[in-house]
Amino acid sequence: SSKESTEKPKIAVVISTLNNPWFVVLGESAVQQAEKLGYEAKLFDSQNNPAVESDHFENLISSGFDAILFNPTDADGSIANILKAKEAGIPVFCMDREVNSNDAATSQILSDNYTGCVAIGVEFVKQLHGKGNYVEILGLAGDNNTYARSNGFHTVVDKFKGLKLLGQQNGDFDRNKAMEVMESMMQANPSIQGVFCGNDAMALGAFQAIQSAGKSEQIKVFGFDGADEVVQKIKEGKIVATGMQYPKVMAKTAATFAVEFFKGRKSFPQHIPVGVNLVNAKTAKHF
Amino acid sequence: MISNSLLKKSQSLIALFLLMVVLSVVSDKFLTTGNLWNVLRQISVNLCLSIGMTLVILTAGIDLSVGAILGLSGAICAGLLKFGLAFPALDLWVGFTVLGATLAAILVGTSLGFFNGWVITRFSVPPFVATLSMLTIARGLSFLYTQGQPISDLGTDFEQIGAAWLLGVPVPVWISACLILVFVVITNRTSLGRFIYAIGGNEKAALVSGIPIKQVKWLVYALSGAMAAIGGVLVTSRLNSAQPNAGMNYELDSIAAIVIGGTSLSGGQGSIKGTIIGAILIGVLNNGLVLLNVSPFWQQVVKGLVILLAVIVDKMNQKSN
Amino acid sequence: MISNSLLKKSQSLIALFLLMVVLSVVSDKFLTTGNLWNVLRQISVNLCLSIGMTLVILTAGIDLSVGAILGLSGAICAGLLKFGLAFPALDLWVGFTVLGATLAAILVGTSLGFFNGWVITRFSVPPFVATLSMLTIARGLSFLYTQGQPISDLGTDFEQIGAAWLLGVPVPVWISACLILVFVVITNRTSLGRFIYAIGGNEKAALVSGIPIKQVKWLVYALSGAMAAIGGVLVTSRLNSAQPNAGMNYELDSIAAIVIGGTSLSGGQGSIKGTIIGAILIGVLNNGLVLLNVSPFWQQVVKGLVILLAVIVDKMNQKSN
Amino acid sequence: MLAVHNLTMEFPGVKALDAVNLSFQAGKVNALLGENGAGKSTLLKILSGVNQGYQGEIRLLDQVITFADTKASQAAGIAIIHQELNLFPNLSICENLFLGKELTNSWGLLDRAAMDRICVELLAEVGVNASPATLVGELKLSEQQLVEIAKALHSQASVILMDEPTSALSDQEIDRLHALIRRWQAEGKTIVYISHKMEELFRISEYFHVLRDGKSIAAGEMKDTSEEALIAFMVGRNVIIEPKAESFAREALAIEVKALTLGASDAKPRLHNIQFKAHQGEILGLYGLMGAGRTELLETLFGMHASEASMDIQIHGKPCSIQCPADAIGHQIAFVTEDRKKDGLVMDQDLAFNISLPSLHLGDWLQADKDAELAEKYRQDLRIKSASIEQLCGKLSGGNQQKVILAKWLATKPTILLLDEPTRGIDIQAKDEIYQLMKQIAAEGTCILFASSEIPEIVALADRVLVMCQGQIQAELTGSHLNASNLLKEALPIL
Ligand SMILES: Nc1ncnc2c1ncn2[C@@H]1O[C@H](COP(=O)(O)OP(=O)(O)OP(=O)(O)O)[C@@H](O)[C@H]1O
Ligand SMILES: Nc1ncnc2c1ncn2[C@@H]1O[C@H](COP(=O)(O)OP(=O)(O)OP(=O)(O)O)[C@@H](O)[C@H]1O
Ligand SMILES: [Mg+2]
Ligand SMILES: [Mg+2]
Repeated sequence: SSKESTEKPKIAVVISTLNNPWFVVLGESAVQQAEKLGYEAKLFDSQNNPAVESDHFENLISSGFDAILFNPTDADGSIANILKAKEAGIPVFCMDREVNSNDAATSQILSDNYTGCVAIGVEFVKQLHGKGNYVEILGLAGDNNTYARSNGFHTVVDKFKGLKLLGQQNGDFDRNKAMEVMESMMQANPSIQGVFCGNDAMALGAFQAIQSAGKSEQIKVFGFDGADEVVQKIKEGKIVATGMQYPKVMAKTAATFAVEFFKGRKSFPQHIPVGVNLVNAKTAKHF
Repeated sequence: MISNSLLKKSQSLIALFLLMVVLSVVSDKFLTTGNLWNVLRQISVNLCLSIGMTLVILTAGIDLSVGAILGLSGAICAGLLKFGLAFPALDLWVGFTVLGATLAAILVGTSLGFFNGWVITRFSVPPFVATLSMLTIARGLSFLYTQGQPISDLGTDFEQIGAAWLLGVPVPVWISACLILVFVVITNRTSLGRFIYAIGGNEKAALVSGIPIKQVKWLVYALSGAMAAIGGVLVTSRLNSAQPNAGMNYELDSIAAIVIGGTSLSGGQGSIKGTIIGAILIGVLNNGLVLLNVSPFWQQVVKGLVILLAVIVDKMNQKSN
Repeated sequence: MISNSLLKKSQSLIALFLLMVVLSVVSDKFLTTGNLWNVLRQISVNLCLSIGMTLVILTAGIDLSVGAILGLSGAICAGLLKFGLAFPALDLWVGFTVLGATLAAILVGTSLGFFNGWVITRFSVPPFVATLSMLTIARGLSFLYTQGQPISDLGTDFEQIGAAWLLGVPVPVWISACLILVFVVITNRTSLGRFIYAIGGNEKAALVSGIPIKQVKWLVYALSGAMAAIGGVLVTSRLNSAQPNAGMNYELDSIAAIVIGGTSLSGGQGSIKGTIIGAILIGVLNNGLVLLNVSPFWQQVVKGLVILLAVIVDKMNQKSN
Repeated sequence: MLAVHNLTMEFPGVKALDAVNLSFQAGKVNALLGENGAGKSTLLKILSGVNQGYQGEIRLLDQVITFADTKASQAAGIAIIHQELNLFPNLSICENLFLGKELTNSWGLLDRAAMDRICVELLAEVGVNASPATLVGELKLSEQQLVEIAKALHSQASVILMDEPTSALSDQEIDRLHALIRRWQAEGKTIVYISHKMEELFRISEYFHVLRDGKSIAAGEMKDTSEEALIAFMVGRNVIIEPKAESFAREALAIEVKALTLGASDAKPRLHNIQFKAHQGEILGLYGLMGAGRTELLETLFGMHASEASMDIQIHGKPCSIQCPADAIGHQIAFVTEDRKKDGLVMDQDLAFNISLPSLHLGDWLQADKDAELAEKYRQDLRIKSASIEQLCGKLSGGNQQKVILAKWLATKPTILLLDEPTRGIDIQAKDEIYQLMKQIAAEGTCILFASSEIPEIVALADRVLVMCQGQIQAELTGSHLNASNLLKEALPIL
């Protein structure tokens, strides 16, 4: 980039929220990868708020960062921020979450939430044999991953008329909230056979509620993310399935791209999909 | 004061009662024992925070740090239980039992609360600022301590605190009931209670009357911190996992419970009983909205309206008396 | 009163000044014009909310709904701009210009604020409860209006509000500067301002002095709502996108700015100038922590400590005067 | 017994006490006299440990002592009744009485029954007819004052400092208090007694000490002195209250009220079927015993009870409707309220701010110069003792606060002025000034409704007196019928 060569380039890692362990892993791995490659890197927390993200971009542009490994808060709201960086000649590499623009970011390394949840949907139908009552615990209102995951799941599940959605509530990606919502939903619907949760923290919360209610035989829990705890629980047969995302892979790819950019590489593929793998009792031992 | 608070209590009760009647009409699941235990267990954490903070608010203070203290002490409890405490320099490692870890967490909460009280009295910093600073500090510390990752699998013994039943009643409900009793006694039956009301009612007169204002404030903030820590242990045990962000925004819920219960934010007016009713009202409302499977977007609108209505009903009633 | 507020102002200034000296010593980036404009642009939204709410707090009230009103009016502004207003029954569709949509958003904010004021005066509901209800209601409505999805691509004209520069100064800074001027004039030069201080200082005496308390309260809450709406338009324009959850928790930030600026939550004491200094202090702090490469978890700890220190410095100074 | 030597106390801009030397006589009632702002309250606050930072020394039983706080002074056996009451409106009478001295049972918990029992006795002794559980905030000022006295009664102190204990009391209550004081004296207690009511001082006290501008001016035995001499010590010259010689009442009616009822829906309305007329330039007195309803009548006229009251009112011959104080002010009515702390002033603001308040309308621009000019004018005209017009009202002495309230209402140029106990807590000189002022504005044609519990002033000033009892006007006295014994007679309820 335009930076004089005396100073080593600095890399900024801007993460949508550090309030969620999964994103902490994503952010910290990105920092580690960048440092491993010999660069100074710094982590920013956007607190799920595009306006805060926008502040970060302004600050880090004026304090002379040279590349941004970016986990956007919003597919549309973050575009203006990326463009600001682009104007200042700073490349932006999106991780995990997509922005709805094909020429703003230098490259987007994406976890395919939608397709991943389609796979969960398929597994869900299989496990419930295409019929039964279920509930869904969504993530955070206004969060685009929440809808991507839910939509992926429902494209499959809604085709089966035997599967009845009895309740759909927000768990805010929070373990405790998910547990409380699950407790109440079990009261309202004693005959639930399955629950799909928008991430693994909520799956663990829901499982906790189900276990306390003594219904772990009756209700099958599905999550998404691939948290270690959930993989463990899948091995123990307590949780049925989750979608394994690869935050470390995404972080590493993005960091490598940034370094290649410093070294003069100009063209990057706009989209690099990083697959989501289904983890269930059969495949758990591989993770 | 006594007759008055009784009156106030019965007024908040009217709104709660109305809400419960409506819910039991529209949902046949609401009035089942299973569900009612559920509600009580769910509000037990908010109750801990709220009754602790009620004392603070009665002195015309506020404690915004309860949620963050809950998070930090929950994390410390889980951390000690799972990893113990290592002193690499001394080549020493100390393990913790469930009781030990719980007490350590309560100690942490109490100290942070005491620190709030000390800052407030020593430098006459407004309680809002002092506890807001504590909020961000404690939250930062709990992220630092946990590295942003949950601490899970804390053993079945510990899990029992949140999950077990005793004489047909869930343990968290027992815990909150006992704490309620303690706090009702404090407010109604001890001079400390009187001092708290006096400071909130007229701090200048309290000073002139020779009330040990500083010490009382240290105590109430320390108690509020201790209650937050107990809440932290409860949350951690129920999940069998400590979340670094546990308790986020809980301060608002608990202030809401207190204010709905008729306690005045300008101090000196209110009661633990009112707070309990406020907390139950919020708990029942949250539960009812899920039972009725109201869409999450509408839930917020309905929740706001019901809280507003509940308080208006109270106020109207108060006037007509 | 005037000499007094001047005194207070200069005290808060000391803490701010110290902070800025420290930052310019440890980071050579801090005192660059680019960075200072950044800081000013970033605080412009918080400033709008804070100066609006300062009036409310001066009357001994509080407005927790500013963040939610910001979100809702931002969403409505974006929605009207992008989709206009359709009346299917009348087979009518009304399009909106940038100005029209902005005014409509401000109208929405003002009405919601006015509704707060009306509920508070009509039913003597505590401001905390009334505006807390409004918080959840407005937040719910903005989710309902947007269906939880952002509304984006609002055109370059609209984007200019947040992005353009005028005479070398960013437009949001112009906007907040003008609003500050208006509010300083209101508090210092109009009878409305004096009434606000009187109501906060002694509501009964204000009543006896013939001050139209109700009308003043309607006005201050409506103004606070209007300022939140302006903040909403600014945020939306800066992002060129309306987020349904925009403004979440902003109420805390703005109360913090007000209280750090020396305004008392019990009303009657404080000034717009203090609030501005409080908001700048928070903005500089946020900016400084980023410039200094403090890790996000440590940032929270440091932020809490600096705010606490700033207020303690002020208090010490106040005493020695 | 209790003495101070070279006691000096400075506040920013004011020397409240200036090398004061005083020695209170043991076992006697010591009157402490002085104008408003002379430093009486400050002296008592130092003796009770409220104010610190003085120079000089305090001696108790010939021992030099210092009080770090109020507890220390209480421990030394000193009890104080403050001028501005130090009660907790949100607590009950019993809770107030025992605050900090709660009785506990063997469990360490409060023994509420025992406290209630003692409380009932104490209340009976001071003559408050209320249950121990009544909130103090629901009591009237006079009853609150009596609760403060009960507190001192309960304290078992050997020195009792009383800062204007009678300013809110009726004559019967004063008699009862004096009986209590005699009893204390018989028990060997030393009493320091501040009051602006001369005749009362001569009745109760043996010794006097006069402060003027923070200096001790004179002391001696009460029986060797006279009212004139004391006043001369206090103000440096003679002040004589002259009865109003002429009536300024004009032909034209200022206010006519018919069928005024308050609390109409209640079984026993608080005001019942009140009707009266008052002329321009007339001073119409309102007399009654405590709780007769004078305050409520004035409040109702001023639109403060619009939702519960009904009345037909004509102002200057025109029927009008008064729904709120702003309406009343619009009709050029002004109201100097009884309780200056609660509804008189915004204590955290300065003189100029407070004086301007009732004259402002929503939408006006402030005119800082004019406000300052006006405030300065009244500060001088009413001789308000303050550092400047920028002094906060909370920092003024009680009497000067009262003058600020008067000033803020006079600034509205009222044609009808409602005065509720306007001379409560005001020194003799200031009283005289207020009387002169009343005469002056009456002469200009203002109609004054003047509620007072002090018979001498009402007799001296009023052209006509309405005597109230139990929410009704029981009698109207004029001319030769207007004298002390008739007033007292008519004020009693007819059995
Ligand atoms: N806290 C304070 N700060 C500044 N000045 C004060 C303060 N307290 C009292 N003063 C000033 O000290 C002087 C003496 O006041 P003090 O209250 O002792 O008068 P007083 O003799 O009791 O008068 P009054 O008869 O009106 O009650 C007054 O000029 C008053 O303004
Ligand atoms: N706040 C109150 N709540 C209930 N009753 C009240 C209140 N204030 C006054 N009253 C009642 O109204 C009646 C008239 O009281 P008011 O204060 O008008 O009497 P007053 O003649 O002015 O006596 P005072 O000399 O004490 O001022 C009394 O019976 C009193 O008990
Ligand atoms: Mg005095
Ligand atoms: Mg009266």
